[in-house]
Amino acid sequence: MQFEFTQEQTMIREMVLDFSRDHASSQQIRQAMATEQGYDQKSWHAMSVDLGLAGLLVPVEFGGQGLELIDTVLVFEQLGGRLLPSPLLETAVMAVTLMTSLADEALQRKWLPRIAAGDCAVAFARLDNGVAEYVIGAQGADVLILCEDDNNHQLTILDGGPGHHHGAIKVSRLTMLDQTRSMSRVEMLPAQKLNGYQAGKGSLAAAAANRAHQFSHIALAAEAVGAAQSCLDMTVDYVKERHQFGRAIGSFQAVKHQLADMMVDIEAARSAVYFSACSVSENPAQLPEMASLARVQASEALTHCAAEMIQLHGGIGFTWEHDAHLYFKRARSTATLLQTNSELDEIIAEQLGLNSQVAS
Amino acid sequence: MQFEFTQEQTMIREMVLDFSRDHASSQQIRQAMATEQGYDQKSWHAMSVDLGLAGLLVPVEFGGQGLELIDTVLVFEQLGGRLLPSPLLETAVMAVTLMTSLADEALQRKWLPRIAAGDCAVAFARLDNGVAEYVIGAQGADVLILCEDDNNHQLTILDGGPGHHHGAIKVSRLTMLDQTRSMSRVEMLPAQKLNGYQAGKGSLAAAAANRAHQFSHIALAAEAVGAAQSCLDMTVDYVKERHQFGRAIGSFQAVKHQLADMMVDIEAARSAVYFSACSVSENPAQLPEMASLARVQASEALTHCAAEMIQLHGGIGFTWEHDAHLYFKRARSTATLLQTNSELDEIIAEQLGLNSQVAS
Amino acid sequence: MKLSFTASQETFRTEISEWLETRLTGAFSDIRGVTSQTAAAQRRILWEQELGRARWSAIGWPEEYGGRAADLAEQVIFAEEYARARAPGRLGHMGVELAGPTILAFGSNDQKQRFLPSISAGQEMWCQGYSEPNAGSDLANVNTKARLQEGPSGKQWVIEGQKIWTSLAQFADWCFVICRTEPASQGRHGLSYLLVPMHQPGIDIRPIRQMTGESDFNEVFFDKAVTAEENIVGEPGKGWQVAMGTLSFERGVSTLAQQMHFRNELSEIIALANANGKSSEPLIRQRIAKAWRGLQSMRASALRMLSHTDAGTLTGPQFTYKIFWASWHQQLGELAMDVMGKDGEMTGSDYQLSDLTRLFLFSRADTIYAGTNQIQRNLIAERALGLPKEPRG
Amino acid sequence: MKLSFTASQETFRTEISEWLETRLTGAFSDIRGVTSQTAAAQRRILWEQELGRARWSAIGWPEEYGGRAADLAEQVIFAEEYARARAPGRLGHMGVELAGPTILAFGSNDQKQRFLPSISAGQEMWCQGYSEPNAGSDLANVNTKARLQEGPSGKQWVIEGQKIWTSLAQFADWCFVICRTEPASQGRHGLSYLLVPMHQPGIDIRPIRQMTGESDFNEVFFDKAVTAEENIVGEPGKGWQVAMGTLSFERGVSTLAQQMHFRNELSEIIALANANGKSSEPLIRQRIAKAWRGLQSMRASALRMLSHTDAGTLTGPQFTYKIFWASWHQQLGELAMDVMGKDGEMTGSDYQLSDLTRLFLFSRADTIYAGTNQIQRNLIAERALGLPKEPRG
Repeated sequence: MQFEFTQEQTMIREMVLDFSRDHASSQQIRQAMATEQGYDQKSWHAMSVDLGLAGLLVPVEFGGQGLELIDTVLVFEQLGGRLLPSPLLETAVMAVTLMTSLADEALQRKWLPRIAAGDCAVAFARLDNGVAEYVIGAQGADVLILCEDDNNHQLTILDGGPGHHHGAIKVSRLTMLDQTRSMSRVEMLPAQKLNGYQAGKGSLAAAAANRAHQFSHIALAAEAVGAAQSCLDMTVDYVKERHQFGRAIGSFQAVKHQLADMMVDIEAARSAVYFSACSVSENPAQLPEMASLARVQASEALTHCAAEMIQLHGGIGFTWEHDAHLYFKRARSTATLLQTNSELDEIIAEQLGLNSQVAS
Repeated sequence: MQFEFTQEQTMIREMVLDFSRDHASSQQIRQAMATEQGYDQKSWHAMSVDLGLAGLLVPVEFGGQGLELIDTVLVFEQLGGRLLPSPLLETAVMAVTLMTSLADEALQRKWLPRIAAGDCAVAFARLDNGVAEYVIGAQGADVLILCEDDNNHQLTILDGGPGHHHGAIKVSRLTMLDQTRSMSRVEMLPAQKLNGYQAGKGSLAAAAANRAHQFSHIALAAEAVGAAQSCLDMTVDYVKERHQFGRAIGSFQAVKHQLADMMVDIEAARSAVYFSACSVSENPAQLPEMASLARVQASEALTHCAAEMIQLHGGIGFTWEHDAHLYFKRARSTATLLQTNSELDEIIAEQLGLNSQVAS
Repeated sequence: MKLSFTASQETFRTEISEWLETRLTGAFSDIRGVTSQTAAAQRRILWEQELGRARWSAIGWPEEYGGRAADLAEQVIFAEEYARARAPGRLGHMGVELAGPTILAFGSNDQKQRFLPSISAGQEMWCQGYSEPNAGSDLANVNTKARLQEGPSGKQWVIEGQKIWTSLAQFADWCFVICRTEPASQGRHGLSYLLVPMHQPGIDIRPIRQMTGESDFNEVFFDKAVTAEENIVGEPGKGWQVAMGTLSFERGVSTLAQQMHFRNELSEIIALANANGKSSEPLIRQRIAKAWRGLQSMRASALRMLSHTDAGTLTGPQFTYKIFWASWHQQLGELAMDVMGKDGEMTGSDYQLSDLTRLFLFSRADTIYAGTNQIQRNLIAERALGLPKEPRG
Repeated sequence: MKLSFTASQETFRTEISEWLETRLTGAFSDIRGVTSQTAAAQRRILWEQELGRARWSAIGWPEEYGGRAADLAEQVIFAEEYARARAPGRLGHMGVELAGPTILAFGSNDQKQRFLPSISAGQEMWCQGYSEPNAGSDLANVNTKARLQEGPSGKQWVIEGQKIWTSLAQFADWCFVICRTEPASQGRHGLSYLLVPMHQPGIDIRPIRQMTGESDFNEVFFDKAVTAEENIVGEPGKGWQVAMGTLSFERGVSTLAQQMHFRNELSEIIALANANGKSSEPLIRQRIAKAWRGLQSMRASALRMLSHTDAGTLTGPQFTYKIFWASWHQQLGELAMDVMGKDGEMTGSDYQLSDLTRLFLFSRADTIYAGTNQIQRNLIAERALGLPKEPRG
């Protein structure tokens, strides 16, 4: 039992911190938000090719770094500190987890090396009745994975991004409150056959798809912890500088206590995220409740911290120009992404054996 | 439209305040808690006979004061400031409302003058399958009203208190966390006929019984507002006196803000209680939601204030000797009395037309 | 204590509601329900004039200034009916609710004659120049300066400085501005309350884009802006007292109009929950019930405040009302989002927000402007509960 | 980062769990699950001695003082197995967790020889003399005085004053007491850390009845109580530093034992909810899920703290853990009441409380003792976040 970071992990963390400093200024984030594909090509290249972050979870034999989820979590925590849009979550966590969960070496040999090389952004859409709402990253993806949940979880991999499949699918970019994450609606056009790689179906496919989402919840959670920490850090800096009534407002006890409560939530969430990331490697059966633990705990911390950030910044925190609203909107989108916090808590309730039948 | 107190109402309030000063010291409350019937005979006499509080809602023609619910609310608010056990709620509000809601002049002529004269304590039990759990005041009652909810709401009035009906009913005093309100279990003994006044049945009886409970919710709410105000007042006094770190602890901003939040909740609850009491007189159809409004709003305020009272008193507030725990326990019992706060909120949800069917 | 109204008051109610129904037609029919600060501004100024012609604009004012000397109950009835008819948010409210009452209370006879009729007639719009970048919660930390100088037509005040969070500045003809007129003074001393015409070269208005993507507020820069010597309310150097008088007028009947607006928002949430099935979720039901309780408590608190206006002392809700409604409204925004679900996070292609999504974002400002929650708690603790004052640095 | 244990650690786990299963039988079988401060005290002191004989009492201590020099992972395993076996709450914990480590860190060799073996053997029980009526949150405001005087067998400290909230005083043989030994001193200066025998005429113990009706705490009055000159830890006048050392030892492995206790409480709530049908209510399900998340977060935070013990610096959870668990436990008490329903408000005929009802009441103290939530927030704000210090009066 050792619950501290190794030197290697600390180095990864610092590397990502350096990246953020160069590529994730407020201005860079706002430029990336405004791009058509939803992220900035140059920073994605730096992230995926130069730093190799897309291959974190890709096994070494396929050219990846073969690391554990806990290492990935460290990367997402650091990246979460700034809200730079990128397809890293859907590519390096969601798609890679899906692919490594399938016992299909041909598939892995075909796509995992490309992902590890930083060669493609991948998105994953789970369709019901031919439609998937709120798909992360579909617009800017080079590869699109579809899981038809209502058709025995048929998995199909489409190479070449949405533009190459005009006849068979329709991808519509959605304009969302949180502009830092690109979301789309994906639709299969009626009476068209998908011309892609058939990657399995049935319970195995469903399990892999669920696992892909659950790993994503943990990465999302790490991102949220990093974002919440930024809210705290930026607010601490502000209240030390801002003077009212002849004092730094950070000297008012009520302000101090609000900041302390933010730290309490953040530390609990951070512990939960590290714990869940370690647990699922050592104890895969716990994945459903561990994914819920991390996501909800971190999402609630970010919701709290982003709201307090605005409150403690006063009027300036309410402006478009200040980044506070980006964190506030990110907090909202995190609380509902893939599943809502309530739905995730319900998974915990079931795992705890809480009987849902009304007593007679 | 006039939402301020009349001079007469202000006088009633001051009269009750005087009564509390004489009869509701901490010691007197603790003595009354320990009595077998659950209240102190002398203070009940002073309250019901000398002050005539038992007859507040009794029409003038039956010897009462013929006042409105809003006047009664003022009395309960003041009495709620101290937690003196008495059968006033069940007698002056619950029983009187039940009786005046029935179109039975014989019944009214028989009992209302006795109640108005302060001659009897009355309790009201709604039985299901022959049993009523958590009946207020049954042990010390001189008159017991039973409503058999599972027998077409058959209403029966038993004169002479539980001791006189040994063969037919069994009243067992319960020892409760909140010792300031006497609670009992009332049970009809099998195969025994109740030898009492048959006061009606059917939908009229059910409506009267519901009304009796709803009026009681509003009186309970007033009591809770008074209790919450006491929590605030006593805590304000304490934090002005108690010094730590060379300052009165009431000079710490965090403490000040906690007290401010208590006042915010109290004022909202007080407004809600006055409003609901006026509304139900002018607009009887709104009684279900108005009863819920008052009870839940006030109960939540008291729960908040009693907890903060303990917290801000520190260790001393955790002792048996200090009255803080009496308010804390009263807060708990108020939140579940007759109906829980959740059940009452559900009534509001229904009145607001919220469809409870799961959408298909 | 009585909630109901007399028969003649109910007649008054009918009169208003019929008038509103008749007039909110034609060119005015599509400004019904408009609540944003800036939308359909030109039509809403015409609507102000329509109200003014019928003496419905400032009914509590004396008749000689265009009012009806309406009593409290009538003002309550008017506010209720105005909101019930979904008549548009009042572009004239800075004049009717703030500038006008201040001039009535503290202004000279000449000022009353000059300004009040044009306010109640909807002929001149107003805005407020209080906040500054360094005078947020610390309202008295005013740096905008004014000095009396000889001008082309007599003495005039020359103003230098910056105000912020000025809503409606782009539509305003006049601004009431707190300025430091005694150079060495500090805090509440040495301030004056000036009435400044907005249409002049020395004034520059820059919209502030807020987190909704919209611009409801402005920065107003004063660069040698001028106003005539006589356009000062109260004595020079005594502007703080006048300004505080203005702030206290905010706790009036307008509260009821705001509540009717809140009620409409809650109704929209209920309708949506019934439509999308969220109404069957116990957690949502409880939160809606709680929101309704809060709304009723606010209505009751407003009635307590209004009934108490003559007493000279402050009653409980006058201390607690602001923080209650602001926090309540913020929670309503969160509830709205949870009822809308993920769809509530979608915007129009140009980031246009639905009313309920805007509520979610905009309500973050509710706990900041007009006294942050922190300032409100200080006021409650110190003024209502008598706890020791927070030391200044 | 790794959560799992090595094979040899798992062997160690088996050894403990088997030992506990064997010994918690016979006369010890009915002290399983006893967690109250005072119940079955005599048997639990014998249990302390049973632990001591097998060197399970203070496993982290050096072997020469009766420990096993167990490493961190072994301490974690022991805490887990101890709680899993529902072995009773440790009556010896004041000695094992506080007095002993303090003497180990700051005591003389003679003191170590004299006191440590009898602590680890369960032969001498300890209690803590820190709090005073006027030294609650302001721990340094100590008024209990001690002066060095000639006694019948050499110099001795003579102690006058009062301590409060002293748990286990009635079973204790010794008390570690913070006294003011420099008459004119104030605050943290001039205090000394004395070890005082409890069995002497100058000491009077009075139980404090708390809101549960039970008495877990005491007042301890010192009226010319004495202890030998050498029974001082550290230098005279430097007792504050020693006392702070003791407090920091509270953030150790015992946290894990506490968590196992919390887990048992949560399990009881879940079982009850399943039994009485409350488990089907969505609100209850969500609250139970949230409680479980909190518990897991605490476990993870404890592991972070424990893994960090050698680093010299403090890590985040060391600042935030106390307020988190205390607030969590309070909410668990409220949840327990809502799951029990009205039945949870019933007591035994002599006001005996069920475990879950006691939890509801007793957890009110969790946010008060060992640093109120207010004090914890100050510490976080000032020490972890570097915000300006709260001024003293």
